[in-house]
Amino acid sequence: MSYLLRRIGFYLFTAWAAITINFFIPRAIPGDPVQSMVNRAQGQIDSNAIHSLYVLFGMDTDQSIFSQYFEYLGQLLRGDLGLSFTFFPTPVSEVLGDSLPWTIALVGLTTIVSFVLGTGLGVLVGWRRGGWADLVLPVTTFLSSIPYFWLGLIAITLFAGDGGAFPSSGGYDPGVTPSFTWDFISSAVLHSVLPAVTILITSMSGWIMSMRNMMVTVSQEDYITVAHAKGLSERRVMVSYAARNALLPNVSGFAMSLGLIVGGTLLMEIVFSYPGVGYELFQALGAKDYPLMQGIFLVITLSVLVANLLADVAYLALDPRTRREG
Amino acid sequence: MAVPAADVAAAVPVEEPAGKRRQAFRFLATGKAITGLVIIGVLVVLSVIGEWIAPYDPSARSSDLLEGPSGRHWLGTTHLGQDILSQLLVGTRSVMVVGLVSGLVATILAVVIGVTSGYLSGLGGEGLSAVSNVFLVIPALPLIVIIASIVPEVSTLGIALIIGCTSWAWGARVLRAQTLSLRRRDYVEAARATGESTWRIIGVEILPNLTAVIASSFVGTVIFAVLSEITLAFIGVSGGAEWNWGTILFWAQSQQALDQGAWWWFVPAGLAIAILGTSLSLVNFGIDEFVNPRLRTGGRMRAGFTPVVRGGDR
Amino acid sequence: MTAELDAPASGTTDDSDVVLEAEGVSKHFPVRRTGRDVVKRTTHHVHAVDDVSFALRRGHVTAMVGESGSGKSTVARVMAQLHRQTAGTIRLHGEPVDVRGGRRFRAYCRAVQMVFQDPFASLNPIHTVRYHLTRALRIHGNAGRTRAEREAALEDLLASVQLTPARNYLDKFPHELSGGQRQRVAIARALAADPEVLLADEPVSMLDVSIRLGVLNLLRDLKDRLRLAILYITHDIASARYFADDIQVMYAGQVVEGGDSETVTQSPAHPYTRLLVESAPDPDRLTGRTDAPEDSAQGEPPSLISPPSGCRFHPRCPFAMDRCSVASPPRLEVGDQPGHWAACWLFDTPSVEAAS
Amino acid sequence: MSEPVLEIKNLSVDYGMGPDAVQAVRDVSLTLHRGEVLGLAGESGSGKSTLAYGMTRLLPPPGVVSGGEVVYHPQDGAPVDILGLNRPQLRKLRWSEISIVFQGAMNSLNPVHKVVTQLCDVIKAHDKRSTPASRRARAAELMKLVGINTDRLDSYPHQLSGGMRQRVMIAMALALEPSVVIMDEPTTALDVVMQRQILTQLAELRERLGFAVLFITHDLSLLVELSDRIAIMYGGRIVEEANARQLYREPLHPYSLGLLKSFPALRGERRELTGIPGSPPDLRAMPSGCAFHPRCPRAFEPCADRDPVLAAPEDKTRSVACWLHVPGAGRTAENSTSSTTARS
Amino acid sequence: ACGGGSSAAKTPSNGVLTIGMPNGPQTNNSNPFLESSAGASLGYRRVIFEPLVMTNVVKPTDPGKPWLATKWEWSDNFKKVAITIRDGVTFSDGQKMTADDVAYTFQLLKDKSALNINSIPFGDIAASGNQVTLIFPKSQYVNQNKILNTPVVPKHIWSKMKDPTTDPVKNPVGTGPYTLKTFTPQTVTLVRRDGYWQAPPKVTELRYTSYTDNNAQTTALANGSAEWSFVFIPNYKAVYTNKDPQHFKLWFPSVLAVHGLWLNTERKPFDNPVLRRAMNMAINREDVVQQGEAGYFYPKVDSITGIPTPAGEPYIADAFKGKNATVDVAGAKALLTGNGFTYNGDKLVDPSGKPVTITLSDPAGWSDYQTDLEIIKDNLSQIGIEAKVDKANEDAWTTNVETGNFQGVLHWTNNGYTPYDMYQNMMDGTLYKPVGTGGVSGNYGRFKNQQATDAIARYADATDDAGRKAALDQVQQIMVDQMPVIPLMAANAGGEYSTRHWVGWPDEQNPYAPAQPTLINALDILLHLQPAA
Ligand SMILES: Nc1ncnc2c1ncn2[C@@H]1O[C@H](COP(=O)(O)OP(=O)(O)OP(=O)(O)O)[C@@H](O)[C@H]1O
Ligand SMILES: Nc1ncnc2c1ncn2[C@@H]1O[C@H](COP(=O)(O)OP(=O)(O)OP(=O)(O)O)[C@@H](O)[C@H]1O
Ligand SMILES: [Mg+2]
Ligand SMILES: [Mg+2]
Ligand code: NI
Repeated sequence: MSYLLRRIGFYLFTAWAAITINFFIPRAIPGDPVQSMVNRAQGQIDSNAIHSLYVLFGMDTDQSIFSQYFEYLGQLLRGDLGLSFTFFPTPVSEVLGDSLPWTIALVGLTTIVSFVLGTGLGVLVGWRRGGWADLVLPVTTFLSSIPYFWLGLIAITLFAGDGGAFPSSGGYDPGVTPSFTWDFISSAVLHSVLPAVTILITSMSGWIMSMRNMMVTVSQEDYITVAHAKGLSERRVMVSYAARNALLPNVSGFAMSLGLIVGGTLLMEIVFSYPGVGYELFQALGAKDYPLMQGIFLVITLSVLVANLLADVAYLALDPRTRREG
Repeated sequence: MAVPAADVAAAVPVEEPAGKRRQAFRFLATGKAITGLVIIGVLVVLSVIGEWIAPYDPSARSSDLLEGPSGRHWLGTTHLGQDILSQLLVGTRSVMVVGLVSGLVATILAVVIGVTSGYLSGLGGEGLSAVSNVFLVIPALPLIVIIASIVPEVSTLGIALIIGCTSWAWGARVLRAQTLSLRRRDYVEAARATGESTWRIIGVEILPNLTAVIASSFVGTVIFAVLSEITLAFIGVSGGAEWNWGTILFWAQSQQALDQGAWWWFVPAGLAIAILGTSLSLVNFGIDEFVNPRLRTGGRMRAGFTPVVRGGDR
Repeated sequence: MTAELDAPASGTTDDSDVVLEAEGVSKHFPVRRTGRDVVKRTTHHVHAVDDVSFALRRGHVTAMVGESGSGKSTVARVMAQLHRQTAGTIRLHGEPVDVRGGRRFRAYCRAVQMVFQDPFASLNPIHTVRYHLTRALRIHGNAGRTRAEREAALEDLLASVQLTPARNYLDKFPHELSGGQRQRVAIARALAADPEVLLADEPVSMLDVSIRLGVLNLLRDLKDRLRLAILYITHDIASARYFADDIQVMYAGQVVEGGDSETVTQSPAHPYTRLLVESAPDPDRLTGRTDAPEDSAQGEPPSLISPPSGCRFHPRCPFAMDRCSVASPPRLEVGDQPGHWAACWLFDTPSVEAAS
Repeated sequence: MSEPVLEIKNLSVDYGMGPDAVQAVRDVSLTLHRGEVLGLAGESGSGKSTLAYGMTRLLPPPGVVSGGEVVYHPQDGAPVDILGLNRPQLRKLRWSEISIVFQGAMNSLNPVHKVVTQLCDVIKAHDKRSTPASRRARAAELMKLVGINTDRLDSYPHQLSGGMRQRVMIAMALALEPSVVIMDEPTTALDVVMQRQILTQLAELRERLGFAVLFITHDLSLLVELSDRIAIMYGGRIVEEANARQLYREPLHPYSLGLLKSFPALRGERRELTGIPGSPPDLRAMPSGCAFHPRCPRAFEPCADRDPVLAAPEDKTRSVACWLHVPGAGRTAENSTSSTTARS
Repeated sequence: ACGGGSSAAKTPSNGVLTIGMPNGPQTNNSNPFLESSAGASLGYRRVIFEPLVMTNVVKPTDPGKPWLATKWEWSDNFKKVAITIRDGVTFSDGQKMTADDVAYTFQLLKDKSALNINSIPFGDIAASGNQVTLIFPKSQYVNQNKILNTPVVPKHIWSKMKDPTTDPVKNPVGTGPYTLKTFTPQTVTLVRRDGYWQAPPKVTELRYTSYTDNNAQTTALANGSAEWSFVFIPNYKAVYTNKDPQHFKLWFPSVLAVHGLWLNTERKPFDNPVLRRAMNMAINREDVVQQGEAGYFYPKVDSITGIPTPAGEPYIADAFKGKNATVDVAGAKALLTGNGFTYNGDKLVDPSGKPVTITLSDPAGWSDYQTDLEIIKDNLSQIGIEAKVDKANEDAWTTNVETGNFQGVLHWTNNGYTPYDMYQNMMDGTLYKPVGTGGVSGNYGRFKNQQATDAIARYADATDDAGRKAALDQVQQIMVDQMPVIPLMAANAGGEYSTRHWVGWPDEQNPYAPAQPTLINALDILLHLQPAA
């Protein structure tokens, strides 16, 4: 058990390190939130407003970056993420609350589907090395190397243009309000089709390729021959013997991508005007919205770490040899 | 008498490695790998000579505003009358540099850190794995933005290095996990017992057995790096003065080329990127045979069902 | 008269000859806890090796025979410092060794080499025979200065394990070799290091008798010429008799009998050893397979997770007494030959006398 | 002797195809009778494992069966040529009819599944009606059969000792009570007590179920005790085949004789062991004629240029491939070798 | 309804007007004083909180329309204003609006400098009866409209807030004709309320949608799911108006602010006004506006004074009336060679013998500016100046502009009801800080000219029109002579709108308000809208 305790200790340390880095990194960017805000308005905000904005954001007093840092840590311990600048004075937690569910639902679901489909295909492709299945990989890599926005925009042009079947932007119809009504859910689902499909298409090949490569390696092992000797059905050999052993790298990849879900997929959200976290992060970055950035980073950090811890545990469960004994 | 014997001993194996090498490079003979290598070769050549064979200066304006493909402009022009084919050709270099350099940097870092942290037990291993966790959560995009804004002019190589240095953690985690399962294998223990140094065990005993993972993660990182560069250019975070496929797409998108019907502006660059990715995945097919001796002779045979070639002419 | 021998003693040869020594070595492996265990806060262990002591001497072959799963390989691994012992000390030249890798571990390897039991797993599938051997030569500086010297060294190595012509094997990958051929490559690799101590874990089990003989003769020659100390783990008692000077018999994680090889095989003392020797197939007996000494082979091997109390053999022992299930017997001298001992209450003469 | 279950006729197995193929098994014919134990011994690298895997078509690439027939006679039904079966047919046959214990037991077990899972796997694959509980019970029974404490059911392969893994494989081979069990050096890591115990069990089971065993080992004393007949392989061929006792008492082939002279005895005098001088043949460049002739103390003039065929010398129950036992060899050998000269 | 397939795009929405802005997801925040609020970003704060007076930036010299104030009287020195509050106005919660509320609003701005966006120096604030009197320490001539545009908030609600600067005002209560119905990050819906003090608008429901970027917004406009917006559309004809030429309109009138090429006037040889003037003569404004700004977004500035027309027509000095900037490469070259510059082949060489080069930079993502710079680069090469376009990182660029660390940038000026704001932003010496020092809010080019500084100050403080005119004329003269910034195009206050369902929009012929949905005039426009026949 001390093993697990030590792991948790390391994870706490990592979390602290990441939080610290994420505090200082944004502040290393030249400029400040007020400048960016004025800048991005390109003349729509008067330069006279600059002073009032400094006052508004509480940046008129000189506070050393370290005292800010400790203040931030204190805030974190109290569970307070601060107020966003871009959406001043909306609390960061509220901004996150608005955007996270969208991202998690769409990206989470597609990540899982893409992992399952990709891994499954990878198993087949690896198992039938040299056959027709080898074509699957170049085709999917072709698709996944296509820049996401490119595919997304083409998809919009083809399927969402005049007379297209799908909406081109947003998470739901402007007319409906988020609630558990059929109207809302159906519109949300309809709006997620194009983004989901494009994400799937572009993200699957990674899973396929890593799974295929591992399958090819594993299928040379003696226990596969033995499994054949046992007269097990081809499917069982493929799944329970070859794939089961080949799965490990993909599992850790999957855990990581689960952790990164909350980071959203920036381009998807931009291209499809999807109300998710990725776009929020992008905006925060442009606006030097430190609290929002930190909030998003924090969520990413925590979820990546948790996912990683899970991956570690899954690994122990999946591959008994990784257990450190003695 | 002993002299000739030693001579023979020395003479015979000299040609052996040559033969071995020939065998090792047999993977090139597979059609897919060849196709991939040829495409990559062409792209590399283009990235060197693109500047010279481009028919126009990619930035030069002309009076042919937003024209479709024609004899004069094979891939049409932009809203400023710039020749898109030239932009594509000149832009190849930056994409290739970023893709390959950051792919290499990230893969090397991932391999070194991932495998080491998996192999070493105790504080060293845990520490390295904590480092990769931290890097995993450090968001690459903001970091690139920051570095781009601190350093006055980021070159393509700079971008490549930044992407490379921020995108290795994923591969490192995967490799670490796989290493954990390899580190107690008998042959690793045997190498240890033979007295191999830790570095050699990691580098020569464990690493080659991870090639499958490394290959896919290399291909993945290259694609990721190229896409990152293009994304950065596309969202207008880093421009650099140099042309790359992303800049083309940035202009196309900011001028809403697709809505304007100017597909020639938008489509080629995207396809070019996809072709680069595909060629890498084709090369990937050759890689497993290259490293896994058991696959070299296998051809299309599959385990479990030895073929019967009765009376085959031998 | 009784003589409780001090571990790791056994008599005649003087202590300066001892190269590698195990003293009270134990190795326990944790068993994965089930949900119930977690609740009960208990941890189970496989008691693979318990309190094992013996010494390897220069120019001496010590054979280790014993039950399958009794911890022979584990002892070898612990002595090679691939596993860290749970308790006890390993001494090399009288110095306790504590090498957790790095330079010191390498120095240790120079002196102590190991041949793994499973040649199917202990050769790296992606390296050729040439690579495996060259590395072993290189690490320990035996590769010579020139390429020709190295090639000659490689050929010598392969020839010594009867893999000739060498060029046929040098560039083969392990999967292209038969089991016996792999085993010989593994032996050659260990020999390439030119060690002082060789821990050979069933090194010849997959070799046909003629080649086996060749390899054993080679080892014997090395031991005589280079004063190599060898730990020879085997199930082939006949070959142990033929090849080894001493024999240690292991049962359920413990050494239960030790002594001169001829003595142990010809007049085994411990009931388990007797069982072992009797069970050995012997074509000369020509009694047909139905008969055999199966009556005494009753009972199943002990669990090492919860080993039997007292003497671990008592549940199967035809001579078991009450005390056998209570107290575990110390090493007791068996009268016939000096240095022959057994851990069995049967040889506790004074207590038998006192009881009577 | 009872009827045959497995007939191997002129089986040849190659590694690789085309010009650089290595012929590891040449023209081997063997018959396994129902309920019999056939011992297969021979030089290390002589092709025993290749033969075993080749005839079950389990040889991994680049192995190729390049000729011959392997006829299996089911208990009821027509004989089938295993080499002519397609995948599903082969799969049905495997394990339920012919099971095999591989030489490398560590690599034969799937490292990520518990031992019990792998045992249950085969039962499940061939017995659809079994329940998880019944399977586990059977697995426990099998483990007991091979002398492993049932508290090891839930161990992973890497947690077992070499011998335990071998025993697990043996248990698995017996799980479905097949007609033919092929065992490739199954007891190398077993102590003799355990070995005897298992072999006794095997013998009992064989008596009860009547399966045949092809037992590959180097332990001649074991073979003599255990098997009915013994075949000796050398350089990819069977060089001698005889009743176990006969072979032990009176080996005909010089190689067999050499083998018997090389193994140490446990009891009696420590006798001098002579071994066989010379080194094993090179598969790529087999000596012409009898493969053993360069090492043969009794080689004479026909040995170097003509291949002896495996034939019965004087009595019917044994056969040997050696010119020494061909009456009038050297003078009238032409006719007897004509059948094999086609091969180069 | 956002896709072409969705219903709302095609069928007239009974009483609904859809408005879009390309500003990304919003958070529930309707604080009218905060530029960061959704209300500001989408513009709906304008229909909830009403100003005292409705002024029109497009016709800056027109008097404002009385709105919540019926009358306002400035003292001669513009240090005091007396405002008469309209009677019978109620907040949407039913409470009456009184002078107290107005006084409270001003007091709030005075107390909380965070909310005082225009940095108005408030003095005494007093309410009596239906009158509110404000006293200022200095003349507020240039700020008068900004003061009168102040939105009025209900005292009874705001005075109970813990901190009005950090209150998201999720339930905004104002005097406007609409109230907030639902809020989602993507869409904000407002409905018409009863009891509005004047004739209620015909539009019963306003639906503000926030799109993540210009493309999405354009698509929405083009397929009719957004009917009113303010967004840059490249090649607007192909992408937008041609989709429904009859109904899809846009109108981008100029306001009194310019976008121009700012030069660092302290850096040699650009400290030489002759060079700056010559550059001005070389730049082809027509190309810049046509190719870079799609021909409409930022209207061309013609007057050599830089004052955008027609909005600024009345302010142009008589001497410069009708004097327009034209491309004159030969003239520019002549001007240069006549003033110590020489040519070395094609290359321009400054009097000290160095070739003239310039780096033009703007953030990489600002595609229209980037296009403009490409054109300017080309133009400058005509007179032998070798220009380089640097696609800078936005943050680095911002800092560089702030600290004067640049050679040439495209940048904007402030915006106001008189040219004062833009000129002051360009030339006011009181804003000067040496290169390397940040914290400036204008005069990025480090222009140092005492006469200009004085003239600007005189304009703001003058107590009569004559004094103001004299001061402004002088500023214009300095501008033409010195050209600290090369004005290229005017800022706009425009918008795209569809006449499919609603008519009555402002346009060239009827410029009663700027067409931008986020300005105070949005409310005025809504009151003008009628359902299409
Ligand atoms: N993939 C391969 N390619 C080439 N040669 C091979 C390959 N696999 C095995 N061989 C060769 O075939 C011969 C027969 O091997 P096999 O494993 O059948 O021997 P064996 O009789 O089982 O020996 P052992 O008793 O040592 O296990 C060996 O000489 C071996 O080197
Ligand atoms: N990594 C491990 N985890 C748990 N138990 C282990 C591990 N390695 C070995 N054991 C157990 O330790 C005991 C001794 O194993 P060891 O391999 O030393 O036996 P052995 O004497 O070499 O047997 P054999 O002759 O069969 O090879 C066995 O019961 C085995 O199951
Ligand atoms: Mg062992
Ligand atoms: Mg074999
Ligand atoms: Ni314990």
